Amino acid sequence: MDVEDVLRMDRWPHILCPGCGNGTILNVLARELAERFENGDLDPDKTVLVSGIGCSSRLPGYFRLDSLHTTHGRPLAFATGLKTANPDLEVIVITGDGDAAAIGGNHLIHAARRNLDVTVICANNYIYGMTGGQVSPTTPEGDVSTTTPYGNPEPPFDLCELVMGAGAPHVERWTTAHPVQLKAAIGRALDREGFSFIDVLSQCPTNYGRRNGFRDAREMVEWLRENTSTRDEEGKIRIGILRDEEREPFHARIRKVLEKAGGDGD
Amino acid sequence: MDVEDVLRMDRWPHILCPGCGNGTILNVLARELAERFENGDLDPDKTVLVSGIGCSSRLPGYFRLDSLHTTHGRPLAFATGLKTANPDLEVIVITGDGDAAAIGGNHLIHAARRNLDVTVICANNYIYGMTGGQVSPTTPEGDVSTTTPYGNPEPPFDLCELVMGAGAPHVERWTTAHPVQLKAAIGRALDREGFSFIDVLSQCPTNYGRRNGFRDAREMVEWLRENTSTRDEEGKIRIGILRDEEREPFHARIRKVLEKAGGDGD
Amino acid sequence: MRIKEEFCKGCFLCVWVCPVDALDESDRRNEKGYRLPEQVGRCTGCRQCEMICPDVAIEVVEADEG
Amino acid sequence: MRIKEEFCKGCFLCVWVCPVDALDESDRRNEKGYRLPEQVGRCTGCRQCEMICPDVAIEVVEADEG
Amino acid sequence: MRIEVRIAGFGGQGVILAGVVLGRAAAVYEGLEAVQTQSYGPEARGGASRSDVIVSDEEKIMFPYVREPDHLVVMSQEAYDKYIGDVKSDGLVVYDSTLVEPSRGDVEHVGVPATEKAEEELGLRIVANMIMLGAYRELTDIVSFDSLRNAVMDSVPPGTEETNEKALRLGAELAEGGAD
Amino acid sequence: MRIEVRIAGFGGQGVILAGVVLGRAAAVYEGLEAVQTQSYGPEARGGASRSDVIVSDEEKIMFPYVREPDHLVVMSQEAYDKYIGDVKSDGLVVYDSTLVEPSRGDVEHVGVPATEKAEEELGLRIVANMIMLGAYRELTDIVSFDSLRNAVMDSVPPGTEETNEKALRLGAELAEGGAD
Amino acid sequence: MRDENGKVEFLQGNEACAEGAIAAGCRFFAGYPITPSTEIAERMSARLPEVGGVYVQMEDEIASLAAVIGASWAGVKAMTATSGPGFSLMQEHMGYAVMTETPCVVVNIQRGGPSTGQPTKASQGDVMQARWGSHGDYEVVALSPYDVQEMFDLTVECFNWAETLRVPAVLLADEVVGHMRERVVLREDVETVDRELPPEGEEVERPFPLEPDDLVPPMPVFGRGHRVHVTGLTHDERGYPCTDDPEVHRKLVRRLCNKVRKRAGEIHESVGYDFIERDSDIALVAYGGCARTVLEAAEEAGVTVFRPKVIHPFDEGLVRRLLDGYEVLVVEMNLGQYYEMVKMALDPDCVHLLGYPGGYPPTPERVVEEVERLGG
Amino acid sequence: MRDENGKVEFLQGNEACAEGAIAAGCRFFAGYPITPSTEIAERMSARLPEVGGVYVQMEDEIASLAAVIGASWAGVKAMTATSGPGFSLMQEHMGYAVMTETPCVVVNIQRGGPSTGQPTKASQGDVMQARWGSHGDYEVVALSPYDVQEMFDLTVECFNWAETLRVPAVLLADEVVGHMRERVVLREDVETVDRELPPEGEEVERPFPLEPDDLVPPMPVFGRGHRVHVTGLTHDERGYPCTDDPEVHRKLVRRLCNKVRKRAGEIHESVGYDFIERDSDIALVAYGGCARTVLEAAEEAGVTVFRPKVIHPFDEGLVRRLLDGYEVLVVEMNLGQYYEMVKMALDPDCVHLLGYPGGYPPTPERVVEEVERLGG
Ligand SMILES: Cc1ncc(C[n+]2csc(CCOP(=O)(O)OP(=O)(O)O)c2C)c(N)n1
Ligand SMILES: Cc1ncc(C[n+]2csc(CCOP(=O)(O)OP(=O)(O)O)c2C)c(N)n1
Ligand code: SF4
Ligand code: SF4
Ligand code: SF4
Ligand code: SF4
Repeated sequence: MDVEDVLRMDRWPHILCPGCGNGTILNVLARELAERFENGDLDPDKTVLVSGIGCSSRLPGYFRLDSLHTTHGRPLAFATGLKTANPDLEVIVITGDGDAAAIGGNHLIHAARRNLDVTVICANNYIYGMTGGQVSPTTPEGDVSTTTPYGNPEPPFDLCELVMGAGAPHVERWTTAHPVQLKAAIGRALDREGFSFIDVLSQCPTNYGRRNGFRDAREMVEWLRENTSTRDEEGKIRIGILRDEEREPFHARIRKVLEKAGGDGD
Repeated sequence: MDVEDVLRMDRWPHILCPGCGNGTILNVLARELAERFENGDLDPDKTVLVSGIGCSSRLPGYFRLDSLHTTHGRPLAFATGLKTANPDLEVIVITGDGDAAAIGGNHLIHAARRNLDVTVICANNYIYGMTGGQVSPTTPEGDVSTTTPYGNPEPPFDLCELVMGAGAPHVERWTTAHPVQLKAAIGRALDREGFSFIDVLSQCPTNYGRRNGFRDAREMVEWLRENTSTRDEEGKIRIGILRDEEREPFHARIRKVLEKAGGDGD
Repeated sequence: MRIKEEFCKGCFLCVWVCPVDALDESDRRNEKGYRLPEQVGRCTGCRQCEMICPDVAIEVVEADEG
Repeated sequence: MRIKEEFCKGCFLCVWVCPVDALDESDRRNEKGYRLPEQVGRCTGCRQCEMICPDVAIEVVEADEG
Repeated sequence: MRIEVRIAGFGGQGVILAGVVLGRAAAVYEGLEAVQTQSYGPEARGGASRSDVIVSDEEKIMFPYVREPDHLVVMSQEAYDKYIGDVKSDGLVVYDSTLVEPSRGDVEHVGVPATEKAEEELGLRIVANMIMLGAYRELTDIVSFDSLRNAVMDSVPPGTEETNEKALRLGAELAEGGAD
Repeated sequence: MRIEVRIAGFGGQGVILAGVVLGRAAAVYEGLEAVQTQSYGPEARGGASRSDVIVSDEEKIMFPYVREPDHLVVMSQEAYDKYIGDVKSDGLVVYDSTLVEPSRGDVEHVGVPATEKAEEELGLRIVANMIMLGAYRELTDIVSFDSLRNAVMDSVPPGTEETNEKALRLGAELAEGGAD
Repeated sequence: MRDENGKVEFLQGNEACAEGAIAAGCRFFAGYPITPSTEIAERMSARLPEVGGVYVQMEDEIASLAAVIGASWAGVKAMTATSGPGFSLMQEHMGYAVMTETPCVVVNIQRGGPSTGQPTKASQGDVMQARWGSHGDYEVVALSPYDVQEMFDLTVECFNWAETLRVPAVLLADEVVGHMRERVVLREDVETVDRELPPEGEEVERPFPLEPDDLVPPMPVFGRGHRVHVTGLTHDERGYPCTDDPEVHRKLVRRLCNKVRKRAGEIHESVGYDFIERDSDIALVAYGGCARTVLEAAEEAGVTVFRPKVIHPFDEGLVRRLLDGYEVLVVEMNLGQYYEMVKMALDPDCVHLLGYPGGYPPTPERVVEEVERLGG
Repeated sequence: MRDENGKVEFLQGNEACAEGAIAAGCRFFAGYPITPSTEIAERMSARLPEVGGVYVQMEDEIASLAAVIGASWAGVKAMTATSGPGFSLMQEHMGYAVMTETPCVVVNIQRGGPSTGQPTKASQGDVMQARWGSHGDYEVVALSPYDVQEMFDLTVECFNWAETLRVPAVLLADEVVGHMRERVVLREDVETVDRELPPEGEEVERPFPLEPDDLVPPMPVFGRGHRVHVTGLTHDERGYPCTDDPEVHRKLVRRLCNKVRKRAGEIHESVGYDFIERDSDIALVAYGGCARTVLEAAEEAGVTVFRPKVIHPFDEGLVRRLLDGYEVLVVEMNLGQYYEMVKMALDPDCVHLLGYPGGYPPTPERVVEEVERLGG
């Protein structure tokens, strides 16, 4: 199966800006899925994408799969219904830093706590892209956005720390400068039963780069490559596998309740 | 100043059930405040209480102070407005596990991230007391509530881990079986500038104890004393000071923005 | 030791917390029908009962014999 | 190496990522006015350009000389 | 026939259950019209608790709330003091004589030492409500004994059926002797 | 007088700013009625961008949207193709001749090599919009040069005033020679 | 006990509602506790696992309705239950369910508002909110039961209309009926309606047609090969976002409204209403728990009475047919909401209100007094 | 440039709104970005720090209105701004602001709904939501500007009425006026109203009186020694929760509604409206961005036109006085919302609708066509 078979090419070119990191994520995900569909590791009819609202959340609409483009911040709540109502579905949630961690922070931590069996890909571009570049809960201190003209006064979240604090068993961080590793990470996430969170540091050249001294997307991925490391290095952002544990997923826990109540149909 | 001067004794007896842990928290807080008002460490006219909805959230109404009993889950959002609009106020937020961590989880982690200068006292009784005993995000796995008649299938939050993951600088855990230590912890929280979180393990004899094998409130505090430890002990819940760092509080950060913009009036 | 009887709800957390067993359950009830605690031994004035009482119904006046 | 020119938006992430500098900016523009990349050197077939392209506009057919 | 009954007492005495059982006996086992309501509210914790039942053999009961009870079954002094004034004159008041001291004149009072007997004879204070219910039924015949027993069996935790039935019967016996 | 102007081009060329400056010149410095609108939407990213201005010396402009522009100032082929059909017949079309190849017959076309000259003479491609604006003003006298310059000074980043004024003047010069 | 139609029980309205849902085929419940609706969640948490269904207690009401909508797209009949404050929080997702045409049932056991208000007391203060609470133009179905049996029956109707019309259906009950106990037959003969499905394994070409404007299209289900994209943005027939074309928006919103509005009469006839005509100049109008008072008062005062069960869509034609010429007195446990709709249908000068917030319905005597004041 | 009243600018409606807020004394803004209102937040983030005010971007809209209410109790004039989906999320706190009598301003730049709908396009779909979106009975003030100057002026009016009445006031604008640019005078002569305060340092004995029912009590402020307890529960005069007494609830809710309702006429007179009487049988009604079309069309068709600026509280008396006897055509960018209110006031058969969702107002020609169809 070709990547073009996984995508709704009738909608190309997509709405993302030139050099948008969300596009790389789309690309990498499409290739990982195409491979798995090809191998028979995954059934395209059972694979569903769920997103909130934002540029990143537009991705599901470009996949020739069942996809639910929901409301801002709530994709994990919708996914909880989809996955528990039909545990046969492979559910992938695509979200942004604003979607997942601003308005959607509560659903993020609760899905992590419950160990909902979904793969969450968070396109973390430090900004609200869709609405034109306002500060986000991951914008670095001091950075300029349309709502922090004097520099961002707020300390940002480390999203991986956050979901680990909430109990997430499988947590990785990569960047759009690491497409190969990102693809492998998505593969691992699909393999894991339970809540997998991938924080993908990404670039919004239009609304973040411009205002913070980056001339174009290339400078931004260059920065991401230079300022991240898979080891703990002074002054660098840690990327890689940050936690990889096994815990019983939520739908299996619900299944046990049914067994106790005699409603499991066996 | 006597404890009775701090309280609205015209509203006594209060609505809490016999042996309710929320009552002990009320008592301890009232005494700590009375002492500070007496010493002049704190001005009662500038000390305000904010809460959400729940049995625990009824506490502010019993204090003879300015108090805001808000909506379920949102006290920290209201407190953000109060404290940033008037940084001279000493803001104490009283909340429950349902209020803070179910519906209010997002405001909790964002207030922690911003390092809002408030003291959060979370009465964590593992249950929704006010509504009659439904499962909460801190209910231990397997426990019975009115909505988990077959035992709770969900893993609970460790609230301290959660707020530390979100960036909280000052985090402690105590129980209602430790009133003396709890009082000291509240004192430390009031002394710290920035976000202080005190997770108070507490008892709801009416709606949690009854259904989970506790005959009365005494058995519950006994359990809390026996199953907690200020050291890392196998099989025991860790209590004590879990983090105590210094970081610039949110209102000071906002002040700097004003200075940059020339709106600080100096 | 003063128990504000009208506020007491008979939970006996005071009895539980007292490190020297100076308090015990009594058979007396208040107007609402709650059973009341009573002092039965020497109080060291540690004030733990005062602080744990969910109804702010105890005042430790001074350490005394009961 | 095939560039679907109608989809390319001229971001040149492909040029950036290529470990062997097989790609470079060209002066050609597509219909929308975006400048296009072009192959200028030997391609090892590592497919990194294919994967990083935000517009899924590159297909690495096989490693070749360009 | 249309009878308004209020069962009242202290939180924890099982007065809500008593009302539900009575309503169930009437509605499910006697084919009567019956509505049960109760008061909800934060103030109900531990304080006075009440369960209201309207039973009728006529048409559907529309307005569902009890205004002037024909009968009051009462298990605490606080509840007695609170509700005694509402009872219709010449109404019937069945009270737990272990806990209640009656005062009003123009109603019929029947005392039943339910709590005392529950402890003494059944060793289980919390079945006092069933004793009261058994007594009340005996005095009014509002539903048949069998209907009441069936309703109790539907409503109590498995394993406690026997004690509860005993309590009902004990109540009936106490009532026979009891009018004062 | 009531004139509908559409300024259109490629995202990033500053067509929105050009419209705002024109409206500002009219409304603030000439005391004319003026309304500026633009199209918002996800499709605006990088694609065609447009800024519409209505200027009037009569009463308040009520319906605020441009339907049939009297004038089109256009800086990309895509925008030209998209909007040329809307222009009133006998309308005026001022186009950036570096980027646009005109095609329609029944309108007046004036080509201005704005992008080329911006790069060549001012070394700054992004002031092409000001060149176009200067040319457009020169051709229509819709506002005075001073008003336009004032509006530009209010709107551009500090430090860039001089270049922008130069661009306006350059546009005016190019327009004088330019009708084709 | 059983009667010919099913088990006879003596239940709270809230418990009957849960049983009605299960009888209607509901196999998913997501909720967040709130007085006075909590007994619904509690009973669902016990009952659903027995019948192979899923109960999830979510982190809040926003998430609850989201999960319900998610479950519905997984092909499962789904419900949530709440009261005032929770219903307010659900408003964004009410609109999302409308826009994505997701069948689901939302139970609102109305309590005293505004705000936290009177948590344990009855009200009918959310009648207008049920229709107007979310932004934009939309229509939903809302039914109001007046006794415990109707808590069961109208819950079934809610599911049926939700599935028929692909809309959120609101059981707009109140604390009076939610908390009272009465005899109820847990009917085993309920007629249930299931959404129409496209053929399995086929990609659906036009999942969201724009015309004709009263159409309810078959509903794709995730996991069956339909490969559908669902969005709350204005979308074209393919389901793709299309947010700039006025015609597409106009047609879509018209269809979403008209598929409900045009069937207002049919819904009223099928769900039913009470109309007791008496020789009088005055007609009383009431619904829900408050109607129990008013039916009693109408009999006593000898006046006509109309009790709708369907609150939305409002059927102007029916109300005119039944009530034109009367002096109409609307009695509700609010300051006048259904009243406003009646006023829109009739000569506004002939429509009067007894608005009765406070936590309890008025007594029949109070209503009779008001009838007398009107000259009845 | 300056004219006699202030600086002359050429701004977007949204920018003018922010300037109006600052002129009105607003010194706190909490918000969450959403198209097409975001420019308000953006300008506030730049301007407030210059004047010593606080801008906070919150984690969502629920938190935004919460923070605004918190700031208002700290004694600071406060505002938030949003659009459809965000306004839906604010509904619980609209009710809380009403119940606690907290002055605050909520700007809603209406976009196409329902749901995410048309994020960048104009609509007037939230007119009824502004009054009915939260549970329970309540009243708010909602004003609708039709040009950029009114975005400034009516924002000031919103603050003034919020402070006068201690209610949330909604600037119910639309994308048309939010995004268009026009000349605006940033008036420096604005009259501002500040809430009445109790004497500093005194405990307030009866912060929430129950009577008389149109009273607006002075507002305690936290930190000034008033020692007030504020709750969204039904409360007694002392401010303490009192959720079981029907009389207390009834009186409280009546007062909260009547303090606004009874002044509907005064608010309309003071804020103003356009009424252009022409010799015609037909009268047009429109407000907000859509009124620009309708005023033009009315002139062209030679018919009477009414443009309210106050949307809520609706003034039935005024509408009757002005429009009784006309065939009335309401033109709005929705499927009929203000229309329903007009219908309630007049003979419903004489009230007609041109409902025009889709993202843009109708053209004047389209309206004239409709007038002709009505026989005008
Ligand atoms: C309830 C609600 N609030 C606000 C918005 C506006 N909004 C749309 S996308 C967005 C932020 C998106 O940021 P992010 O998730 O980081 O995605 P990005 O666009 O950067 O990929 C916001 C605030 C909305 N649609 N709904
Ligand atoms: C929006 C909303 N949802 C639900 C409720 C109902 N409710 C009130 S208190 C509460 C839970 C309280 O639990 P917790 O915070 O743990 O406090 P506790 O009563 O146990 O002290 C709930 C669900 C509400 N008032 N508002
Ligand atoms: S605005 Fe930013 S995030 Fe959105 S498409 Fe453009 S580059 Fe990507
Ligand atoms: S229900 Fe539980 S938490 Fe609430 S007052 Fe009673 S014991 Fe305390
Ligand atoms: S990465 Fe893709 S879009 Fe960017 S220049 Fe290369 S081919 Fe074009
Ligand atoms: S596939 Fe070829 S062109 Fe592409 S990055 Fe690798 S070497 Fe370069």
